[in-house]
Amino acid sequence: MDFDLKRLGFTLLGLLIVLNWGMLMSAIMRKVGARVARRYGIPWYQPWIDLVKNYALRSQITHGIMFYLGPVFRISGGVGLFLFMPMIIGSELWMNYSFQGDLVLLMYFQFFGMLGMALGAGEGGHPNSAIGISRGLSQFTVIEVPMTLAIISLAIQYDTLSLVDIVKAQQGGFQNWTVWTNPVATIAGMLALLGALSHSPFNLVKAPNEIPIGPPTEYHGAFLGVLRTNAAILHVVEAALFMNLFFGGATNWFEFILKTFLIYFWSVFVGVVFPRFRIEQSVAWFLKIPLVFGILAIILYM
Amino acid sequence: MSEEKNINKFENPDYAKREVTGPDGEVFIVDPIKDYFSDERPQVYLPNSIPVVEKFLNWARAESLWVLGFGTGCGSIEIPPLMTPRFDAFRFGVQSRPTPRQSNVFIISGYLAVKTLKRVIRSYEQMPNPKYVLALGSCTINGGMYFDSYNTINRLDQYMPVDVYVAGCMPRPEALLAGFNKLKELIKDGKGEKANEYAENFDWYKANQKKIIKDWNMPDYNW
Amino acid sequence: MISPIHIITIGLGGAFALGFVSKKAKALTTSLMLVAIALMGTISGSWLFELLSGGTETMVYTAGFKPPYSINLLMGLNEALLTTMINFVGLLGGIYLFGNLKKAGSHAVMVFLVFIMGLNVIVMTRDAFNLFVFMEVVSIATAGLILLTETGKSVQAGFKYMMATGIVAGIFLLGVIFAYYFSGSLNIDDLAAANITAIKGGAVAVMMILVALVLELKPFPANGWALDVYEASDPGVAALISAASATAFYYVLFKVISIGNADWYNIIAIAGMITFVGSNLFGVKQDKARRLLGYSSVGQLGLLMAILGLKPYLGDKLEFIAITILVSHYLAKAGLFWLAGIIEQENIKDWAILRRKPIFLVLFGTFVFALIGFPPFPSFYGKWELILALSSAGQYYAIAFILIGSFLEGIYLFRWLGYAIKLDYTKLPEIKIEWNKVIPVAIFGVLIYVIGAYTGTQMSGLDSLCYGPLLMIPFLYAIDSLKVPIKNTIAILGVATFAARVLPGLYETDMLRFIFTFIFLVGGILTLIAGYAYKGKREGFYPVALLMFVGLALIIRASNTLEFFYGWEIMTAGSYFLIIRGKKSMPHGLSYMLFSIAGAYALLAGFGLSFAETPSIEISSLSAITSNITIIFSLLAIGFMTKTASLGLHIWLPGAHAEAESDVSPMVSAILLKAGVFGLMILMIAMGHSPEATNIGYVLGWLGAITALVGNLAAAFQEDAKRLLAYSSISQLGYILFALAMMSHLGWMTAMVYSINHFLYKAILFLTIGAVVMRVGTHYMYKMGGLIKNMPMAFVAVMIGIIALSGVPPLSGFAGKWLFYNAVLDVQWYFQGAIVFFSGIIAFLYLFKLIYSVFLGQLKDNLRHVKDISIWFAIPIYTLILGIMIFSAKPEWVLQPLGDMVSQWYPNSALSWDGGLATGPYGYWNGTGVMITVGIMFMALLGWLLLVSRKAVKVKQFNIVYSAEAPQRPETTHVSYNMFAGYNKALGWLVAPKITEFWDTMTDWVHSVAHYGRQLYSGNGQVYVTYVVAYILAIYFTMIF
Amino acid sequence: MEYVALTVGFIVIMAGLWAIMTRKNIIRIIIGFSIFDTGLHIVMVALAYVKGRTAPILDNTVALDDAVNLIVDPVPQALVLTAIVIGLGVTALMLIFAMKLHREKKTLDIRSFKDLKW
Amino acid sequence: MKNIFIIIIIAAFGVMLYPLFEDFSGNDELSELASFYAQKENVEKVNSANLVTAVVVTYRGLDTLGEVTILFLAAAIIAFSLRKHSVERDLRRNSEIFKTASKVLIPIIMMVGVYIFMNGHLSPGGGFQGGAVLASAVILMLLAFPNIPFNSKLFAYTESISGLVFVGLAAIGALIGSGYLDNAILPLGTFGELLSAGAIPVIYSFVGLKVGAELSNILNEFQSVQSDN
Repeated sequence: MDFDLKRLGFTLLGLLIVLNWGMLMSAIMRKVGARVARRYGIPWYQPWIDLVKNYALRSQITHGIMFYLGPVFRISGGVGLFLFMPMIIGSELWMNYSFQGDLVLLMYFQFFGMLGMALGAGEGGHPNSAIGISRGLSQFTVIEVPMTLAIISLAIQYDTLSLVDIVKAQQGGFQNWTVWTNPVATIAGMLALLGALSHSPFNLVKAPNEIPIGPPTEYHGAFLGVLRTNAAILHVVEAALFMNLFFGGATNWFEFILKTFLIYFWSVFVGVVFPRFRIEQSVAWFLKIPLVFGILAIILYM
Repeated sequence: MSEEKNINKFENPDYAKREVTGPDGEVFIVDPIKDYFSDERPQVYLPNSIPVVEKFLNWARAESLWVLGFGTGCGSIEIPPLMTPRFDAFRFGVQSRPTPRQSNVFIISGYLAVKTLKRVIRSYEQMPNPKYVLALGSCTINGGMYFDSYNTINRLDQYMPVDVYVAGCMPRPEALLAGFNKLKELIKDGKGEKANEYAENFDWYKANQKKIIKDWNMPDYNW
Repeated sequence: MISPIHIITIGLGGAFALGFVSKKAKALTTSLMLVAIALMGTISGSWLFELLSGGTETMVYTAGFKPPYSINLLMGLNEALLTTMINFVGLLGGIYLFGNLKKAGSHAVMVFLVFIMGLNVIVMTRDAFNLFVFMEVVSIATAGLILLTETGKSVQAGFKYMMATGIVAGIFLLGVIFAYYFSGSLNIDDLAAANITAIKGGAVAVMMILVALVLELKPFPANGWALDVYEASDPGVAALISAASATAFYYVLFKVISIGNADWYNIIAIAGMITFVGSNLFGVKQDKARRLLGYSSVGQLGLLMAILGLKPYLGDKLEFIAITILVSHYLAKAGLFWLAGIIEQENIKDWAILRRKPIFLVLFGTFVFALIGFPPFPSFYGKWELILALSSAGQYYAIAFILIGSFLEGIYLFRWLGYAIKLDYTKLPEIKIEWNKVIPVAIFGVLIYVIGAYTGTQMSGLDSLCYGPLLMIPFLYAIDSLKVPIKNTIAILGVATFAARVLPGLYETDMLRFIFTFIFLVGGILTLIAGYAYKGKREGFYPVALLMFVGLALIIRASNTLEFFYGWEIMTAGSYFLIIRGKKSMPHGLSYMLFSIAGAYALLAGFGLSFAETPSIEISSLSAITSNITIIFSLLAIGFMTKTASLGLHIWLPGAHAEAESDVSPMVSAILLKAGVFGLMILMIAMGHSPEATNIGYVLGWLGAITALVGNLAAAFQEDAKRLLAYSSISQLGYILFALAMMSHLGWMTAMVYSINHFLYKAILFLTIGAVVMRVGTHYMYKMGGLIKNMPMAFVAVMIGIIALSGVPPLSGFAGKWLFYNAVLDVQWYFQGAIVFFSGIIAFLYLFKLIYSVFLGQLKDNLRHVKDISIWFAIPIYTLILGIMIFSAKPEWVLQPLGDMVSQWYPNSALSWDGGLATGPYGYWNGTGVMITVGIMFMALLGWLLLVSRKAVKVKQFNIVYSAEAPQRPETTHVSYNMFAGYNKALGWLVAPKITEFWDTMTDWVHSVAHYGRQLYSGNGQVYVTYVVAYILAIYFTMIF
Repeated sequence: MEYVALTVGFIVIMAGLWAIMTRKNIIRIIIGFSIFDTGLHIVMVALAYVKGRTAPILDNTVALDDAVNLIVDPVPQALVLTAIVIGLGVTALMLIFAMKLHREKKTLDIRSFKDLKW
Repeated sequence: MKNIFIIIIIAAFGVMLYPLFEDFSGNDELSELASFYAQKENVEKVNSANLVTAVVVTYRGLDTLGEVTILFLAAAIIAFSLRKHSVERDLRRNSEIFKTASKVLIPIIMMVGVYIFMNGHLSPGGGFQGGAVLASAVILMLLAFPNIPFNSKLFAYTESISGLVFVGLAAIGALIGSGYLDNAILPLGTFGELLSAGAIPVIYSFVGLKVGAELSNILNEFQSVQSDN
């Protein structure tokens, strides 16, 4: 592997864009939520302020080395996912480091951050963290099932596991998008996305009032800042993954922003409408409807 | 004699020293207060040495007030309406957090029983520096209608530094919003350094606290 | 040469002459008797020597007339061997009974001498009526010997014995006299030649003779009296009845069976098999030691009877098979009865007393293993040849019966061995050592090894190397009294020397064997290093550990199925002893052993059938099989899958791995399970290309996928750390089975990568958790917690282990996952693949639980002062971590040779390498690149965080926000028990222990059948007589219909 | 004649068996064995008989030269002698056992001696 | 109920025996084996007038050896298993007539016994029969004089010597004769004489002594534990 400064630069730039877009997107979503509740809502720049404030807090405590490593793992997961994900199709440099691994790498890299988060939160020693993690992991396992089935279906359809190739195959007009060519897999994938983004009805993991925001209960200050940074990146990258898989990818940043927004909006849309599931309910739900779609998606393309 | 007995009555047996046998047969003493709690004292954190940066940071702190939702008294009923469409405190960057670790503003709302005070102190100390206290209602400020109660405190600022006093019995949410705005101004002016004050006068505050709280059995500073 | 007739002269003359010796000189009397037996033994032994060295057999005529006019005796090779055996056990038995005989006086001594003499004659005589006379001599002498130790029970048993043998003798006499009437001769050879079965009456006469002889062999169910005798008579006498009488009577049937027609072989075979299965089944419920030995004796005789009955199918192998099994029975059963007499414990649970003198335990184990037919004992070879011959003859039912019977025998023998090894013995009395009782047992114990080794040299196809390394075992046992470090060093040196000799050559010639040898031997060395952490002597550990490693090495270097099976059984025995060393391992050791035996029998049957197809035992010849592939492949696969603990055959694993010692768990989990994988690979390489095998492969694929899912789910709900890892092993082996079953290039690559990875990380995890358990003294995770502060080394090891196990990039586990996806898509196993993927995610649940509950969360009071894991555990752990790191950073170093290797069997279709970049048919992956990218990114972000939170205050464990309270106890603050309660509610039904229930029900059934069935033996002698008569009638009516 | 002997022999055998299998008194069972044995002996003698011949003892009535045509079969006679003696030995031994059993439980009912079972 | 089952079994046993009966047709001729024994040249080889004795002692001598062994065994077993129990004996007094008659009869019975086994090779009779008669004398003695001192050692020695002689003669047959138990190791003598048939009379005499001694021993053992209560 040659060290390619230009690529690194573009990647960092992309990361910056994604980070800021993620912040903005979350502000917009909260705004949307507020407007649904007939409130004015936060200012659009609130996430940035919160981030700055968190980084600027003076006193911090630490429970140990894993308390540090947890957020680092977490953000590495998000950033890594970004690194291995092609962002803008048609531009060699915006493809980031996607030449180092395919869809399988992406799927498994999600776990990297999750595992790290779990370890860091665990070191905090707070029971709520452990409860949150156990719920998160439980839910995550089943989310991935329809997702995997959808991806397998896509892999059969496009005869490849390379995300780049999948996106490229969808170019040349919106009729080539997977959402039209393989609607069943898209449904399965989009249902899985609901869980992946942990919005209502699948937000028991965080359960702000019962187990104060779940795993990161003990995190504050810069640690929380890192986690929030990651959240911003991750939401966009997850949406980008679905965009690449199902909605033809993006050929420029505008398209990227539009599509990721709409994909993200889907989960917010569902979230403001439905109440929360208990964990066994959500596990059972994912193993019912999305699973059926996933299986159907494979059967149709077998 | 009787004094000591009283203290013993309040003492939590779980925090008493106990003899423990390890898996390899080693017998040793566990002193929970010492072994399970950090005994560090609070520190004074100096503001950023570059004034512009500090100003910017203060602005950010002022615009992002994360409130600890802690219902210490009857006044806590006034807090939830803040988030409703009618008052919509979100506009001002006020958001509620469920944990002191992530909060900046502590609203002490209404009378403070001695028992509650202990929890309030713990929560206050667990909040990261800089942190602000907003005393809501007469009872908190001067005892109010409970001024001669055997079991409530009269003045909160004997026990922790208070940034903003919102008087009234009860103050309405509008008053609370005004209090927030006041707090913002203070912060932006660089006057929101009450946390450092607490650290500086730690011994005084601690003595006051210990005087009123009989069953202390917790470390001096709750990190 | 001295004429064999003088055995009678010496025996009888000696008996009569003893009347002259003063009644007072009891020791002299007994010694003289022993001299007489020794002389008889010398005669028979010299004949044996003579005949073995090429002499001719001799016929002894009496009265100066030729048969049929007078009685004649034959001294052939068989007779010489059997009389030698009888006299030898007679001599040793006499020494053993010295005290009793001395006490009972010269008359008892005479009876003993006549008993041995009578047995000699019934072996040699060729006259039917003479046979009758001496059978009566023997049975009366037996009745006398039963009275030797006179208890109420022994008298009852003796009377029942007399009643039964009275009937039997009468029937025999009736048969003989009619046979004489119809044929005009009493000579057995003449009777055979006369073919009187052609007429109805003659057939009945022959039936009576043969059925009486069969009854003398105690066929099921007409054998209650025999069991009573075994139970109630003096153990020394029972040993003689079991070893000497049975041997003689078996030979009688052997020579007389020729008078019957061909049907008789079938009848005797069926009677034998029913006896073998029936009495072993009823034995399952028995807990009185000597009666249990009786059941076993009867069962073994049934097996021998069956072998005789199967003569038409066994051809020239008959004698080899019969003699090996007979000799094993003879040595082992005599030894066991003698042992029973030495330790004087009635209940099998009290046999733990053997541990007071461990050498007795060794002898006991030897005899048990010899009875079941483990190598290197003669019965192993006998059973092997038996199954092979039966397969060639197409006698599948016989194979099934014999294997089922052997399995049932295994149940109670290994339960008994488990009791002896594990139960508490401190409340039991000391063993009284009487040297005259110990020496015979010891001689038989040694002899059984010698004869086993000799038999081994007679087998074609068994390399002498197969038992060479076994010599390490007695050596290690001999130095067992030394301290651990010395023995450990010797053991490591032994394995290392072997590894150094084998490995370098293998790399070039045979990659597959190189990899598995590497896992077995290098893994062995690493896990042995952990042994330095143990203090004291650790008695018995090293011989059995080495036994397992030798077995594993033998499996690898086996070139034919015999060697393979030999190694397989050695390994099973070694691992059984290793597993049962754990504190609570008794039931798990038993279930491990039973599954292993069952698996081994499946293998045996499979090898037998394949031999029938190809007439060759070379492993390579498996590929030449053209028919019966389905059944052969299935049998072999099931055999191997018992070791890989596939779903349904897995229930032994969790307990066995969890309760084993800290450094044994990695041995049996990371290393031993790979033997099954190796076996499956060997099997599939040879037979996987046929369409039938592909179909089975499809089934195996599903099985593997479901195993993976259920294993992981079950692991997520465990509270016991080692049990959790054990379930994890089940599921990992499920992955491997799944990947192997794909039978494609990528599938096999996946399987190999998983095998290597599983070895690495499961060894790390088991070693670390084992070391932690050693420190904290509990397996239960909810009793640990927060140990990261005390055990950073262990924490890092577990963290790396779980990252690798979960397959998260950039560590090596991902290599397996990536290959897996490509492979699944390649063979289009989408749904199975999805299940495996699902189970892979479930792995996160238990991995998190493992690391969180043990190392994170709240540190408990009593664990505040525990130290980090022992350095001797850390060394192998970190060596393995280094391995993981190298594999992760440079996966192509491992994967490319693997690819070349797998291409031999499944040509490489799509996987190509460009430096570190692997390109598969579906995707691509650059392991090195990912490692570097992630590493740089991780370091950068860590630096950033450290920068912004450099001033953080280090706090202690209760400094958490706790709803304005402070935690009160670490126990109540640590979330661990039933951690995934919600998940359990949703998916717990999937891991309801249905399979355990199934096997429990099976066990219950077996025990219930045994319980109700054995009430057949009501204890009433009259009823037993009725059974005997009914048995005769049953045989008769079977015969005529 | 020989048919009668054989039939009687068989019947005695069965009678003996009946006694062995149904009588509860041990002494009677032993007697049953004796009857059983006796039956066998009768059968043996019956098989030895040759029509119209005499005992195989060569004396004045049985000429040595023509003995082949004058005597019955000596073999079963020899065998029956042996069988009788064996029967005697067995019976004696059984009686010893009976005595010891009686000494143990003061009864001769075979159903009381079921300490060993299963 | 149980008996019905046993009746069925016995009936079935009868059914099993029926083919034997069915195929039994009596004998019209001697079998080949028996004819061999009865042929003149063969009779002369053994030279025993009683062919049964010839068969018993010579042709099937090994059976007889076993037979003797069985009695020996029975005696030995009874000896060692009964010895331990000596109970207080309480016996009725015998009548004077019985005692006196016994005194007369015992020697006569013994004489008869000796005659029977000494002439075993010539006339009906033989060692076993003679021995049994001898033993009947002993039992008479034991019944008449229960308290008579019974010299069991004498009987034991007799037994042992007889047995040894039998085995010794048998072995000598194997060493110098044409086979084990060959009776031709002694002169065959004249057919029909007392001193004929080689070793047969010797063997039979000792068998008689032995059987007598053994049976006497057995009876003595039984008698020694007998009690009239």
